Amino acid sequence: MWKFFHHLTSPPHFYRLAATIIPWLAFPGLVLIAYGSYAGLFVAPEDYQQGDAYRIIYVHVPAAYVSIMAYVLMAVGGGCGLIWRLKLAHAVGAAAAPLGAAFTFLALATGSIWGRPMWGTWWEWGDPRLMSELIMLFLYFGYMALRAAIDETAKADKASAVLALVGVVNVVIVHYSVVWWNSLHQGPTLLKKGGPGMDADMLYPLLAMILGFTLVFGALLARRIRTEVLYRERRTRWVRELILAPGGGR
Amino acid sequence: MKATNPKQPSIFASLIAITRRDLLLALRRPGDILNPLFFFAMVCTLFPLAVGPGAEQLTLSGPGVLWVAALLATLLSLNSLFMSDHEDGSLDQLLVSPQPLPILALGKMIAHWLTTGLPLVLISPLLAMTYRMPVDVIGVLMLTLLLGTVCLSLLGSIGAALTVGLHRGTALLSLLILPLAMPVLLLGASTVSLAADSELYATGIWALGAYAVLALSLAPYATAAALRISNE
Amino acid sequence: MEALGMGGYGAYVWSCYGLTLIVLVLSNWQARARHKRVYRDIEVRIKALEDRQ
Amino acid sequence: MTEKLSATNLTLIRGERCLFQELDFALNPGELLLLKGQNGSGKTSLLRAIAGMLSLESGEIFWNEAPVLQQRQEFHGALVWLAHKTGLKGDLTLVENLRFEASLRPQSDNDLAVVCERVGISRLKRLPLRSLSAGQQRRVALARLVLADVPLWLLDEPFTSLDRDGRHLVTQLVEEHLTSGGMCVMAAHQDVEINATVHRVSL
Repeated sequence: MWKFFHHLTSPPHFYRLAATIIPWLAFPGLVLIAYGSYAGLFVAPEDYQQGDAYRIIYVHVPAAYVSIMAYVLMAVGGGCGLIWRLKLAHAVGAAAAPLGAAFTFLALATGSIWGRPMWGTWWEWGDPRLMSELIMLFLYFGYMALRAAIDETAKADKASAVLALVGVVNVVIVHYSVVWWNSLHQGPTLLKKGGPGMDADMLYPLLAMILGFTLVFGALLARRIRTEVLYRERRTRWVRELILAPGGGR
Repeated sequence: MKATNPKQPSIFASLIAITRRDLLLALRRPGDILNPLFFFAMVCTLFPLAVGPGAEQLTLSGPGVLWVAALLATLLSLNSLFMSDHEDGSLDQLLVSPQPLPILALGKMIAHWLTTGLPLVLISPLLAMTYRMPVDVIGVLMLTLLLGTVCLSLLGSIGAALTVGLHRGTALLSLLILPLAMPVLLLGASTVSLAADSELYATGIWALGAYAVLALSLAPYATAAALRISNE
Repeated sequence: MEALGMGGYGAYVWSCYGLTLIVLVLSNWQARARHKRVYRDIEVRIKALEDRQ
Repeated sequence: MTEKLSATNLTLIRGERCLFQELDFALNPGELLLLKGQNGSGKTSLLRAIAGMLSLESGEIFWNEAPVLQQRQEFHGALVWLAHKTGLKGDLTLVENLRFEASLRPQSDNDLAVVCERVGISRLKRLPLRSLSAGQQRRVALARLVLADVPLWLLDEPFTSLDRDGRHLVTQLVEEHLTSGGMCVMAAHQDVEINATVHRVSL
């Protein structure tokens, strides 16, 4: 078992393996998103309170979910990299940050667009979820800026891993402190997330979208990790052989 | 034959030693203590100029303005926390000292708080009075600032340790620290606002206290790790 | 056609889905572009080393 | 147990450059390891790596047969490092600087006044370090070496900014340290004449 894991995390092996699994993640993911979008937009019944505007949650919730997952992945990758000195783990963090930032931006933008008809404003400071997402976006920016500021990859890896770990504690604190803050101000009713109380016709497209987003995120992540691995291993023999091989290893 | 003496000075003694050294250094350069204080006072002065001197407006915005000013003043001072030690090589000496690095980092944080956070807390009543804050609310303000500046010194030292020695360190430090400092600001400022509206504010104080305890137990380790990493 | 109007919320709903599409496409494009650039840089370096030997 | 510093298979890459590769050495009490090389050849990096401040591409450094990184505090308790920058605070006086250094270490048998006399800085005790010349500041750093009373000295270009007397003093101090059973790793750009067993590494 341990040996298998070790084999899996060896860079050349991962590089090849990732190339094969990317389509297996991307295509089911895209199919699920296509189904979820169609069902969410046209099949699911109208919400009795929010009308058709609630259909935005079919992209907002999955985007928010993926943005959090990316952050946790970044922190876990950083932690594994610091503790076990796994180079691949640091590569995961480096690859997840820009993707996470993109999905955070998407969650923020869709949340804000949803808020316009619902709250009558583009931005509601009292909403804990929007605030947590915003701060997470800043944390992503900080993470990427720190990486960019340090020239040496090994050093940048470790420094940004510390930052990601500190940040993950912070995101939780931010969320609860805004919840507390919001309870003081009697803020607007929050965007309801899917739960057992939801109608099946509404719930299944949402689940399909969440799964689809996760798979597509996985594919994009695997793609970026490949790039990171290639860059980090640029001086090794296997990369040399890969590049000199006829046909190359794109 | 030279043998290593196994009897090291106690952890507490080395904590005192480094705090004492940093306090002594701060005393030799009083400007480093005064600059953040002037900055704090200045930001508090700018605000009424910008939004108008109406009494109602001042009472309403007072807690927020004082807290944001304190946050920015602390941020301003954080840049130099490890900078001079890095420049003259004494940071390297601390890294190879036989004492645990988290303890040394904690000592530096304590000194930083004593020279930045505590003076801010002490002059805050003066500025709060100009914002027409009642006396009992000023007490709450001082208490929240007391706990809040501890949190900020602790959190900030992580960022300062991560950016020490980088060319664009100053701007980067703010980018790293401000999102981390947001819960502190939010808890602190709204607790004071609650007190000003004569509502129950104890939750905020407890939350800030809990935050300070959490930061106190984690920040020294994170700072030590960050210092080792950025001095490679 | 009425279904596309989304009961008056059409502009909000469709802009969200459009934005999602743009973000997904851009992420993919950026990942691909970066991989190509890194690959080409390494290729140039290694080929240059080969030629020197 | 006798003290011993050894290293196997050290490789360090900084940026695109390989500073040293598969380097081995072993150092016993009374011996000097001389790292020779031009500026920028990796002497300082190797010293930093020995002090446990750099992570190496490969290889491991051992103190008393155990990896340094697993016993960092014990190892740091056994070494003192004279770096390119003295690591002394310009705003503190000489005595305050040395007292602070001493307070982080176990009580030493060496008396501060005696050591200051020895390295020729006793007149300057009450002055802030900022007002001292570069050579005088190096002497203060030397006083720290002697005060620490530890088996391993790491010296990075110990002769810089010192006059003839100062350079002689360094040689003398190192020789005394080695004869009393200490060890020394020295980085220098020229050869040094020291009356002891010297291992040389060219970088």
